[in-house]
Amino acid sequence: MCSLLHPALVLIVAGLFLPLLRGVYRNLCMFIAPVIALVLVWTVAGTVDCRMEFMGIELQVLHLDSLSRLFVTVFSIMAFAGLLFAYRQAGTVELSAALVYAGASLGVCLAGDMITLFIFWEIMALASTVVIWSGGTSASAAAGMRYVIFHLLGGVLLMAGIIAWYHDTGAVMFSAMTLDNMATWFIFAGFMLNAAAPPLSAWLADAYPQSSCSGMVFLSAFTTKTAVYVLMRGFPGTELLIIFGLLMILYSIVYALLENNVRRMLAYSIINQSGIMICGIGIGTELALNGAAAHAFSSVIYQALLIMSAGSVVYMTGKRNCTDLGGLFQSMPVTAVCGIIGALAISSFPLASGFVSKSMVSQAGVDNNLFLVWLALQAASAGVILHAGLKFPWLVFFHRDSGLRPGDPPMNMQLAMILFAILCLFIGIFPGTLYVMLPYAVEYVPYTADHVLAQLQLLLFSGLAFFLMLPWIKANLGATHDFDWIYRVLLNRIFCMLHNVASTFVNRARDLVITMLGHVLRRLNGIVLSGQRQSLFLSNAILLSVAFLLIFLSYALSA
Amino acid sequence: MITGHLPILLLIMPLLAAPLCVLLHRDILSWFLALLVFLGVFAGAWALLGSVLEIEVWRYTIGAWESPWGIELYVDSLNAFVLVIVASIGAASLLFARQSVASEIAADRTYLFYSALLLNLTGLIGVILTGDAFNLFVFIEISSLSGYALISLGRKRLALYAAYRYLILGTVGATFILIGVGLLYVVTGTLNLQDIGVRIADVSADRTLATAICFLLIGLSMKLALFPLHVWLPAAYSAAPSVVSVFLAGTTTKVFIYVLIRYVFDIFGLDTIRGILPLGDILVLLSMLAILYGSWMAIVRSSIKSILAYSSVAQIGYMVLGIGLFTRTGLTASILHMFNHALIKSALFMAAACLIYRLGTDRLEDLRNSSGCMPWTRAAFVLGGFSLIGVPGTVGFLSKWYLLQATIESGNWPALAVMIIGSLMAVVYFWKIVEAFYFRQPAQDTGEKMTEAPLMMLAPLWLLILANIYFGIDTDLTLDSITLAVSSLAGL
Amino acid sequence: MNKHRLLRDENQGRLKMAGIALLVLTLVAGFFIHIHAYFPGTGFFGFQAVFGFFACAGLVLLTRLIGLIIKRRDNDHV
Amino acid sequence: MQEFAGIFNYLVVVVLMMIGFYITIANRNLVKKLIGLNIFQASVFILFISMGYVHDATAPIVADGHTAYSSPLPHVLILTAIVVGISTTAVGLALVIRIYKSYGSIEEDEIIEKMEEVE
Repeated sequence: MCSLLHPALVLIVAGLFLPLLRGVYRNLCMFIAPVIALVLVWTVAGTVDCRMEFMGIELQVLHLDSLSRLFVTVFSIMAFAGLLFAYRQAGTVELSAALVYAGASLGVCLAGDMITLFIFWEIMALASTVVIWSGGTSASAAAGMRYVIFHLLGGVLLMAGIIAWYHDTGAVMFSAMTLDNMATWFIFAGFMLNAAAPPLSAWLADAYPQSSCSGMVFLSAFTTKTAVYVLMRGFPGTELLIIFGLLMILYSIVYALLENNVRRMLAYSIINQSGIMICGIGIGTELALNGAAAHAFSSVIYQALLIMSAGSVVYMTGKRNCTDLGGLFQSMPVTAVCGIIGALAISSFPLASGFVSKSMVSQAGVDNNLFLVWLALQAASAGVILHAGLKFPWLVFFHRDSGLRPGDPPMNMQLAMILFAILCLFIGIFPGTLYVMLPYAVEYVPYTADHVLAQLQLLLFSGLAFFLMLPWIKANLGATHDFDWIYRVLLNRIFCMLHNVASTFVNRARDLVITMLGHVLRRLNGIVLSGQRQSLFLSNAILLSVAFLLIFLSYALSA
Repeated sequence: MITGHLPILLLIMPLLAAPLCVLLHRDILSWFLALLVFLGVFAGAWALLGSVLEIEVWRYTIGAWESPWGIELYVDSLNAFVLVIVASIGAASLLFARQSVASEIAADRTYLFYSALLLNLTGLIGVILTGDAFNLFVFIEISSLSGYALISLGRKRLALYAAYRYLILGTVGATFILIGVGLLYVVTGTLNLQDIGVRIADVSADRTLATAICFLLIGLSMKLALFPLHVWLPAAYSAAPSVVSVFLAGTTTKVFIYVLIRYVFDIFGLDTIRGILPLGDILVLLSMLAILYGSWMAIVRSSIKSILAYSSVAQIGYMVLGIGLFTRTGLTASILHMFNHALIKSALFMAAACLIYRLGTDRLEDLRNSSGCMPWTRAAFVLGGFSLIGVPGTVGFLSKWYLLQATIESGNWPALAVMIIGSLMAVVYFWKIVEAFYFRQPAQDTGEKMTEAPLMMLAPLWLLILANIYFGIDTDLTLDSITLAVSSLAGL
Repeated sequence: MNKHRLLRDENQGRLKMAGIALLVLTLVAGFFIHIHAYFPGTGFFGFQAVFGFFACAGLVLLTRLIGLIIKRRDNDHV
Repeated sequence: MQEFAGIFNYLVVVVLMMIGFYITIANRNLVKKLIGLNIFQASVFILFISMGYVHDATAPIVADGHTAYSSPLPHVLILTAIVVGISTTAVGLALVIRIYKSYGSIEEDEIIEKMEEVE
């Protein structure tokens, strides 16, 4: 048996029992679960393995090493802060689902084999769907539906891949793979869907903004980052990932720029940040992987901070479009400051957490002599200014005064934001605390005078471009087509068409069969059965004639 | 020794109880008798499985006439396992039946209902246990005739028409089987199934044999509702009384799939079949169509029982797909899915029955107006639905795993694609129901709060749901029996 | 109601001046701190600033073009 | 001619089978459908009986002067099958009566017209 209580189970069980508890016990159960998980993984040293058997296959349900410990840590912190942000405003169903969701993501990070991984993967998909549904509107119900179908598609692909892998190798242990056979391609596709890589990315911007203000905080953290984690374990150094990563960066910048809805814009920035990590995984050196891991850690935090800030604004004003907001810094100072800190972190401003993690990935690009990758990453840094980095705080908190004067959100929401704002700065100022948790030893030093200056020049002049071109940016704001157009509009049309064609065809075929049967009979014995061509019992006719057809066919074959 | 006669006891108990039910005439007494018999069969079936797992094959000769001259009951791990499915679902539905039946069928007729149900069980057990080809036909007709009567008792008058249609098609199917049996007799000169299996190897593939096999297979396909011979199923399942839907959905089609497996793998043998027609390809093709068509129709329908009925058409496709692959894993998957689907569908139909009991309707439109009530029933339905779409931790996951493994092993990519699409379509139709449960605002507030279904209905429902979860985690029992059954079949 | 300090006209001008001063400062600092050139052609004075500016401008223009194709009515998503 | 006599029964079976089958699936009248079904089943009975027939053979009772015996089994089976067929017809007719009572018609298209829901 296992020497360590499985941290994922702690959160999942807490989530399942939450609806049964009331008052202070409910809060206790909720907040203590992530703390227990954190304590569990940090009180044991080195690696831990637990095995059990299922379907006759030996599973490694728990495999704890430095990389999984890093992700468990950040997810536990995230779960704690997210619950703090949510617990008074969100319904029990949402909190309960969020705990299960967080627990399942821990389970994915601690899975030593792919079946365990898959099981938690599916639980994660379902729990996150419930979080989206907790948005409570009919739009969130519909978006949740599309979301769950997409993720179960990813799940089936992953499952098919795992089974094929098991069939080929006889093992299910989760280790690094190469993309050279069907099994790994299926697994890869399943992973990439959760990482929101285009063209399987539209679910993210479609579904996340439909969740509640607090729900999106959870959503932003777990699904894409667990995907990053599994890619890091399963496909480090796969060059295809560099291309996907760059594609994600560029694609998300364009869409985020076009977006007017604050939360949709931040949803695209999630894809943007994941793109950087996936680039790092694609480069695959120790420095790059360290960078990707570190970036995952810091981006969970600042991403959540930004979404908390935007969620607070939406929660207090009820408006979600940039063009309806503005000048809110006067009445929401805490939200504004926290939002700005988040924006600084995401644009990797020196002294904020993004700076110390993202530059590791850039440096890895330099070390491997990948000029275009380095250039694209620099451009991505600049491009972040155009959405989360400057567009979000500027249009929401400053710019034109919208006349709205909402106060700061309730205290628990403020506390959660302040906690994460402090974490962002803490990591940015003391990067060593993050670096010791990374899977490989770190020699990288982010704070050199020339690096800081280069970054400042890049960001400040990007900002200049932003202000100069602000009228052009605003002219673009509106809703946009994404890949979801394919399945929301195109597929729908195709299905309707097929349905019509098929029903016409079936009707014709039925008539034909009945008529033909009549002819056959007439020839056989001259009996004329008139006026019975259009029986309403037609459906039976076609299948019975199929039956006869099969018989005659077999006759002919055996003769 | 009574245990020495276990197989025949299982058959005789319900057969004798059926007329006894009529004599008892009181609804509560007849229910109680039927319940006792069903529980007895349940216990007997497990005991039989236990003993067969040890001695492998149990040939029970009736009247001490040695086979192949006398009629025998033939029990091995395959049909003992199928018997366990039928007996378990039967026991659960009888526990469940009392109140649901009382609310849907006139009090002066309930004793006839239980009598017919007992006859149906007799027929099914007979089909499972018999070792004689002609007896198989007779038992099929016993279960079918009582089945038509049971279905016709449904609340709406649609039930009558559905039962009539089922009667016509069912009889045609059974007659096809009869023709097949007759022609087999011509070729082999015996009616004992195992004996046919032995002698068929000496018969060169001639036209008569081919015709016999084709008639048998088509008759069976009609009985097990394989696309495109499924047309009787949706109307019959959705119009039947709720308890009948629960019972039939879990048993009838599974039994005929068992007969198909028995004939194809045990009696004909794959070599004979391959020499006559490309059965594997035909079955795979038809089951793929069944999956797509059934799922699509389930998406379009708008009442729960109808959705579940079409979903059954699709699920039958999954079972036949496993058979059609002609591999060990495929057959394992198929038998496993028989068991799992019985648990899933019966549980779902039970949940639907609970809703009908309280609300009087299962139309999604009406469910929306009553969202928020009956939380336990709805929760059970959601868990059952999870099992249907194959969420890990439920039996549905095991089915999905083995079916995917079977398709991947045999490298059948179209089937793999269809399975992936089919599983997504299952999510869609399942979600339609969940949405009606939880995510629609009531059109008008009726003010009255519906109470939860009575405990006597909830308990068996949750029993099945828990079984869904238990057998999804502890796989030893099911997989062990199935592995044994598969390895006992010839040709793999 | 009084305008917030930061929004008064006289302070608006000062903020703009401060911003421009900051930009100039970072550029001038480039004379004293040598920015390491990792790739040939990127080492000239103010490369990062120029790159940042034109990357952003390019992205905005690109978006403008793409936006013409993929934009739709505002509440299509709801 | 001998050849033809040998297969004459089977030809009749096929013709009857097709007639019965066609009536079952193509006729709109529920009672006539049952009649068709009966013809269909009758053809199968004839098939079985013909199978059991051996030219110049007698019943399987050992007696002098006979060397060929026909198998009694098919005939016995058909007795059972006839019983089954009658039961089916009985249930079917009972259903038709109930259908007539609640729909007021035994014509299929009229019934479908009156059906509340086709699901």
